Order: sequence, then C-alpha cells, then structure tokens
Amino acid sequence: MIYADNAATTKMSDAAIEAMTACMKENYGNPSSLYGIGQKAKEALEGARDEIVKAIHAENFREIIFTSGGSEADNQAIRSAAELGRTAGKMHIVSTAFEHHAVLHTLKKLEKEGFEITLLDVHENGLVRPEEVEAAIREDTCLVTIMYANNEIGTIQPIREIGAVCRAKNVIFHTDAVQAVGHISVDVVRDNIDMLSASAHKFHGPKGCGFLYVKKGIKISSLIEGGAQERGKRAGTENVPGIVATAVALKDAVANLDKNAEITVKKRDRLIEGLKEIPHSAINGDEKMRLPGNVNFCFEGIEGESLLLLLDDKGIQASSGSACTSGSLDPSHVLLAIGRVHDVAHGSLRLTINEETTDEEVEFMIRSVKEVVEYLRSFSPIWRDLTEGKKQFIL
Amino acid sequence: MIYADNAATTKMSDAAIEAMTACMKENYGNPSSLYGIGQKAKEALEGARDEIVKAIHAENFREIIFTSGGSEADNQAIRSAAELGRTAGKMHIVSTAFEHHAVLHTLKKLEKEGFEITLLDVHENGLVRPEEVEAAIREDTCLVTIMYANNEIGTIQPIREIGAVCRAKNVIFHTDAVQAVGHISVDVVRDNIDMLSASAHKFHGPKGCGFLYVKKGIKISSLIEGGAQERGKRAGTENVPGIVATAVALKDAVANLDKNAEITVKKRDRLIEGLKEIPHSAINGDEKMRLPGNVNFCFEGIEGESLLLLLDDKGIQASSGSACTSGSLDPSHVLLAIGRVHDVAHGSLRLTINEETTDEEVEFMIRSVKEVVEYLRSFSPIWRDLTEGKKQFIL
Amino acid sequence: MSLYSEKVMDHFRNPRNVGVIENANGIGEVGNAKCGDIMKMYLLIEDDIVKDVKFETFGCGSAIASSSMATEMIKGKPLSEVRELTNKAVAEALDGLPDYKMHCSVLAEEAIKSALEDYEKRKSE
Amino acid sequence: MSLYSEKVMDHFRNPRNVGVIENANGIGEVGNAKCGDIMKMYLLIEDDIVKDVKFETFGCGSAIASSSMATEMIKGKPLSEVRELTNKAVAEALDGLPDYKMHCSVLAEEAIKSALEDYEKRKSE
Ligand SMILES: Cc1ncc(COP(=O)(O)O)c(C=O)c1O
Ligand SMILES: Cc1ncc(COP(=O)(O)O)c(C=O)c1O
Repeated sequence: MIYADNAATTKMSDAAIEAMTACMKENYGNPSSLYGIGQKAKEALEGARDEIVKAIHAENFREIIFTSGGSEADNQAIRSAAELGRTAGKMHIVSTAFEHHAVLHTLKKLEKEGFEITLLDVHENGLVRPEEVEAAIREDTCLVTIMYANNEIGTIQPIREIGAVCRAKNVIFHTDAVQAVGHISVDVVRDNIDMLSASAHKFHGPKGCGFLYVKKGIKISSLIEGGAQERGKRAGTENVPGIVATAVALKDAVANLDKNAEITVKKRDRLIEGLKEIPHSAINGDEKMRLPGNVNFCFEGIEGESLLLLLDDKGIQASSGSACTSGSLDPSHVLLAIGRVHDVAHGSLRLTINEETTDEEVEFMIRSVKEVVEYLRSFSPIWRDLTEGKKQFIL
Repeated sequence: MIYADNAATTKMSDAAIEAMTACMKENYGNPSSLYGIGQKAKEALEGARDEIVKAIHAENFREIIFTSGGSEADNQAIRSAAELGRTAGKMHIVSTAFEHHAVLHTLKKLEKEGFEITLLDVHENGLVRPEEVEAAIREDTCLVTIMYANNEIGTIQPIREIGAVCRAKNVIFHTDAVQAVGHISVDVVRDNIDMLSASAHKFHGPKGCGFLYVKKGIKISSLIEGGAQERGKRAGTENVPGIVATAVALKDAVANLDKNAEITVKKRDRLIEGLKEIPHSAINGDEKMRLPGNVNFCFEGIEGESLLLLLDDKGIQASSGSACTSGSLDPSHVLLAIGRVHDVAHGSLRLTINEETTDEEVEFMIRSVKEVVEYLRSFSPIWRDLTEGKKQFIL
Repeated sequence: MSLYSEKVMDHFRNPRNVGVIENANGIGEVGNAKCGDIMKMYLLIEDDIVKDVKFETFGCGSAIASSSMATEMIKGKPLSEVRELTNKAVAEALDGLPDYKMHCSVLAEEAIKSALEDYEKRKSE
Repeated sequence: MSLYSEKVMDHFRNPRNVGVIENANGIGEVGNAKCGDIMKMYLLIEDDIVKDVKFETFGCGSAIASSSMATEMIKGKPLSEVRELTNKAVAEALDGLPDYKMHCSVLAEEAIKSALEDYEKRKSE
C-alpha cells in the first residue's frame, strides 16, 4: 500500500507509540492527585509541555494549553479573542476564504452573534498578501486568523510578515498551524504569532491530542469549563499518555525537519513534474511556496471520487476535493477560493507524501494517475465535448 | 503500592491497552477518508459506537457522540439544553449543590448569561429527593442536570425516579454518569435519561476519551465547530484508537459489573467497618446507596493533606476534600453540601477501591489510617481543645 | 467496511455497456458538471425493443455503477418494461447505495427517460 | 516530581520540637480550623533567650514542616534574633514552598510573634 494521505492523518511513529504505551501501563496517575503516582504523572505532563515550548520556540511553559486536537485549539483561540473583542467593543475579524472548517465555522457562528468577518482573497496561487491583511485591519478589528499552511493545496503563507503587520496594528494574530508544525520551521517569536493551533496526529503523534500556544499576556477563556487543569484554561483530566506521545513525536519531527523536508521536496517535485505531463491538468496552489509533501492537481473532464476509487484499487491512498468525497454538493471551498470553477474542482487529486515515500512509489503513482485519468476520460461525456470542440478547455 | 484513588482515575485494562496499541499501529487511517484504510478506521469507529450503545442500552448508534472526556460531554449537554431553552424563552435550570465542577462552572457561566439556576439540597446523606426535583421544576425550566453518582462521597442518586419526574414535566434530563458507567447498572431507557455523560478513564479505559448520549429527537449543538465528524455534532479527527479502547474497556466492565460490584462492596463494607472504629469519625454520604468502591470519612481534629502524605509514605494512594489538596481556600463543596462544617471537612479521606483490592490491603489500610490519624491528633491543637473540653466535638 | 456494496464496486470496476452507439436513435444526457455528475445514454431501439444501449458518465463511483447497472437492466427489453424502470430498482439491483448517493440512481433513471423521449420525438418528426 | 522539597518532607515526617511545654512563659496560637491550619507555639524564655520551644499544629504537610523548621531556627537564640525571623527565612530554610503554600510559613512567623507578645504581656503584668 502507498499511503499518500498524510495531510489527513499520519501513522504514529514507533517512538510515540512506545512512549504512550509505557505511560498507560506505568504512569496512569491523575496529575491532580497530589501524591505518589499522581505527581509522577504531573512530572511527565510538565516534561512534555517543556518539549512543546522548545519545539515552537515559545518563551514559557505557561504559554501552552493542551487540547483534544487542532479543532478545539482553533475554536478556543478564536472564541477567546472574540470575547476580548466584544468586551472592548471591537467586533471585526479578518481571516481568509480557505481556512479549515474549524476556523470558518467558528467565524460563521460569531457572525450570527454580531461579529463582522472579512475573508481575504487567497488569489490564484493560494497565497495571502500581507498588504491586503494590513488594508483589511480596521479600528475595530480584534483578531486576524490566517492559517500557516493550507491543508488541501499546501501553500505556505507569509506568516512572519502577516504577524508583523498585526503587531504594528496591535491586533491579536492567531494562526492555524496544524499542517505546518513538525513539517516546516515554526517559531512563534520570529513569526510574530500571538496564538497558534497544532494537532498531534498530523506529525506522527496520537489522535485526539493537540495544543494551543497563547503568548504571555493574552487572556484566554476556556471552552470546556470544569476542573482547574491547564491553569484553569482547559478542564478535564489530562490525557497524559497522549500528551507525552505528542511531545515525543514533535521532538523527533523538529529534530529531523530540515533533513526530511529536503528529501520530501525532491520527491514532491518529481511527482509534480510527472503529473504535469497529463494534458489539461493544472497544479493547485503555488508550486514552490508549498508544504514539502503536498501535491494537488485538477484534471479536466473527470471526477475525483472515481479517480480515488481506482487508485485505491491500485493500492494508492489519496484524497480529493470533489463534492462526492465529502457528501456535500459543493466541491472543496479551498479550490473554489483559488478560482477553480466547479467542474474542474470536482476533478482534483491530493497526494500528500513524506520522507518515507520511495522513488519507486513516486513513479508508480505517476503511472497510475496517468492511466486512471486516461481511462476515466475515455468514457466521460465532458471529455468528449471538450475534445470534439463543443466545449472550451479550461485547463 | 495500594492504589485507592480509582475515582480520580483508573489503570487501563490490558485489553484496552492492547486494542489501542493495535489500532495505532495498523488502523491509523482517517475515518473521513472514503477509501481503503480510512474505511477500515471508520469500521472500527462504528463498531465501538455499537458497543457503547449496548453498554448503556441506548436505542440507536446516532445517540452516541464521542468526546474528549466527561468534562466536554457535560459542557456540551448543558450548553445544548440551554441553547434550546433560550430559544424557547425558558431560562431556568435545576441542578444540585454537589455536582462536578464541569457542571457547576458551566452553570455559573450560564447564570452570567441570564439563566436562573436552582441548586437542590442534597441533604446529610448526599441524596437528592425526587419530590424536591419535582417541586423545583417550573414553567420555564429547560433542563434538570443531576449526577448519577457523586465522585467524592459516592452516593447513588434515585436517577430513575428523577428521570420519571422530568419526563412527566416534559423537561430535558441530563445526568453526569461519569462515576456510574461501568460500575453500576446504567440503562438510559429504564432510567428515563435524555442525556448522559461518561468518561473512559474512570472505567479502565484511556484518558482523553468520553461520550455523550443524546436521546433521539433532542437537538444537540456543537461545542467544537469544524468538520462534519460525529454527524456534525463534534468536530475534530476522531481519536479512533482511544474510542476503540473505550469500547473494549466498557464492554468488559459491563460484562463483569455484577460480579465485581459484589466483591468490591464486601471489601468496601469491611473498610467502612474498620474505619468507624476510629473515635470521632463519620462516614460521608449514605452508607448503602453508594458506589461499590467508595469509602469517604471525616476525622475530627486532623487535616487531610498531612493524612494523605503519611498514607502515601505507607504506599497508600488516596485523596481528600481538604482545601490544601486543591490549592483553594475552601474544602470540598461536596462535603459542605452535605452539611459538614469547614474544620471537619478539612479532615476528610476518600479511599476508592475496586475488585482487585485484596483483603490484606483492606486490613492494611484500616491499620494505617488508624495509626496516622492517631499520630496527627497527638500534636493537633484542635484535638487538644476537644479532648480537654474547651471545644465541643462535632462528630 | 466499504462505502459501497460488492455489486456497486463490480459495476464500477467493470462497467457494462460503456461507450457510444454511432447510429443511436435515442440519446439522453442529464446532470451537470457543476454538481459533479453527467450521464449520457445511447439507445438503439428496434421493434419497440432496446437492441443496444451504451453510456458515458462523468461522475463518482456510484454514478458509473448506476449507469452500468441501468443499461444492463434495459438491454433487450421491450419499451413498455423500460418505461417502468425506477431509480429504486437500480439501487436495489446494486444491493443498495449510501443515502447521499441515491441521487446517482435517480440520474440513471432520468438519463434513460430522457433518451426515450428523444426517441419518441425523433419518431414523431 | 514531588510537591515538596526533600527538606519539607524531612521536617514533615520527623517534625522537631513537637509537643507542649507545661511551664511555657509565652504561648501563641494563630490560624483557624475553618481555613485548615492552626499553629500553637510554646516558648520557655530565660534571660532573653529561647531556652525551649515546642509546637502543636493542625494543618497540611507544609504547615507542619514550617512549624518544625521555625522552632529549630529560634531554639537557643536571643530574643533580638527571634524577633527578626521572617516567613521568607523559614521557607528558604525549607528549600522553598509551592507558591500557594507560602501562607504556611507566614503562619509560623505569626505564631512565634504571637507567643513573644504573650511573653511580653505576662512580663509586664
Ligand atoms: C462526576 C464527574 N464528572 C465529570 C468528570 C470529568 O471527567 P474528565 O476529567 O474525564 O473530563 C469527573 C472526573 O473528573 C467526575 O468524577
Ligand atoms: C489546517 C487544519 N486545521 C485544523 C484541523 C483540525 O485538526 P483536528 O482534526 O486534529 O481537530 C486540520 C485537520 O483536520 C487541519 O488540516
């Protein structure tokens, strides 16, 4: 099997599984229990927190709140900033059209509560422009939330510059870095980030674990009320084994980041080169400013789900922005945001590889996608119309 | 080591650890990925859901929402009912004074948002009276939330009768069953429950996993917005390994429930008998209507934290409602709720055992507690005043 | 668990009657690319019997399988029977479709109806 | 990780100067049971020197350890030095206390001050 869906989730590293299992077996205490085994669990918890601090170059362990994943972190960050905004009479938020639903749906809810949301254009290349962020910030803007890297098309945003703009304007800047952390260099100080969300299962850590970075001085409100865990900012008995495994996975990912990125980028570029040979296809998102492992194409005249099914038959696990793969009527909002029209967006394919993907696998994927696209086009009424000149090619 | 803090958290069962590890290693797909490994993960997820349905006698798999634990489930249940109440102009909620903070703090927040909260008396025996629930329900009551069993004093509430009262009055009934599920018989239909919260680490499952039962027909709103997981009611990539382990642990717990309860109750009763021999002590909560493994005492003239520390030195892990163990100024709100005055409440001890606790351990605990209490009293100025008649004994 | 039944996967992997009939006397096309599904049916009708049928489909797995199954169900059948074909029958013949994919079977029914209409129209001209 | 330093645990497990001085000439009691901490200090002062000191404490580990350490720090010392004893010095001598436990060292300081006052009062009577 060729697993090329690492943006959806990753396989846990052996080290992370081992750390988690050991903790479940031997260190099962409740960190809130003040004595004996509870204190041992607390030690593991705080040790893990220190690793996270180092990994993202935070300044203080108090800046990390462990959550149940990226979605929760996004929700909490945005809701907290909105809370502060409401109190200060600032009810405007700047974001982009291609954020993850954890961000977009939270913003939608806030809109119903009276907030005004500006969604910035991400242009054809899938890149937000810092000067447009600057222009969008108003007197009453309480938050700018822009993802570090897009989960579908992999484009890496100019976060540092966006952060600088927000600092200059004195507006809280949150970034959904779920796809970035552990894959590309993230430094909350260098990047001028006030709040950052991450999710462990995207960097070979466990599912159901994530964290929120909150720069010292920013008041965070809790999404889940209850016990005094996480300094009162996130109630619920801490998932110590999961947190420990998260730290192990992130430490490894960061230690090997440059090496892995270099390897992965080479394979990614070969994959892109190969798929470009398919006529009437186009890469989605900027070709260079993208995550090391992300390849995303549209192929005219075919539909993504049937493409995925046939690739699955060949042992290739991928994903698509087609409406049919999500059960909704519309194709991916990300592809629409970069200007792909509906019919083309339905014919998209995302392959997200990593450093372990072999060259043979890359070549096999290129061959397979070529074959399958050609086959599906052979009985596509749209393709017929395009080739017979009854319709104009878009790509 | 004698682990007698099972109400705080439990050791994961070997079966649950194994199921979790196997899933992390082999079934790491994202259930939202429509093909191949994603569908295998989805299968595991839905299989686990079916087990939960059976375990609590729900009627339909759609009634179960997986969450990150008991606190999240409590928050979501209460917020959802409040949402419905707000829409219907019903802004009154009935609860009790000794709920878990996940409930109480959520209610406090709702109070600030304009809701009116009635906290029922739990009386000296720690039992809510159904007729008082009935009397408290008003025209504008949108929710009754009462815990199935208390986490500190272990008292089991007349949930079935309370549920019947709520049904008759047509008010949504939520129960925080975190301490009950897997320990005593819970049947959402028999017990007339509309919503129920549970947490896996309380029944030898993993930390960071729980679920919310919501009876068909009740509209639940999401606490965490984002992807369409859990039928759109709880966003975030599903923690499949954790969920699978939760199901394994719960299935085992329910299968052995009667047997384990019988064994545990015997040991519990012996422990109670032994500790009663300590002069000027008192059991907290009804002696019979309590969880199989729960023992909770107050000892006059001593403070709980020092008691815990010395028991820890003897290898006994326990907990206390003393203020000193929580970092707050007040002792446990639960003990205050059953009428214990501050000084006595500070001298409390909770031992929560299970079927694996041996008779020798029980006897050792009795001996140890006796010794330590006697020792601490030997230089307690309060104890001196009490014995010299300068102060009246309370217990 | 698989999203689709074995039957659906079989018809998706080995679709029957794929292609074009050059001398078709009834052609129907339904759906649109915007929604992600287009089906085109070619019928060759002789003596009120479907002598031959072929299809072209742009769409997901269940759209392709529904087209394939529908063509099988009408091939060689008298028009009276063909007119009775329902989307439910197509879905059932495929051992069921996921709820949100039922519209694919609807498309198959509509594509055939549309081709039949085209045939009637040509005849009456 | 342990909540308390080794020093705290040592003084908690083996408290020095526990008990009562029957012929004490300075007794102080501070704190209250409601908050969970009561400390009682017994001083025997001769020639402006703390000849003997004992304590009784109802309270948590750090309260007991703070009492014990404080008694050690004043035993045999001239009153001029005893009056200078601060809660910080007690906490430092214990290799620190958790933030939310600092009040225990405050109690120890106050208990000694209160016993000293009692001594002064008796003397002036
Ligand atoms: C009665 C009760 N409710 C809720 C909770 C919260 O559960 P969790 O810590 O898993 O969020 C607990 C345990 O901590 C509990 O005992
Ligand atoms: C960019 C982005 N944000 C947020 C999330 C949500 O993370 P999780 O599923 O761990 O809650 C994801 C992944 O699903 C993501 O790719």
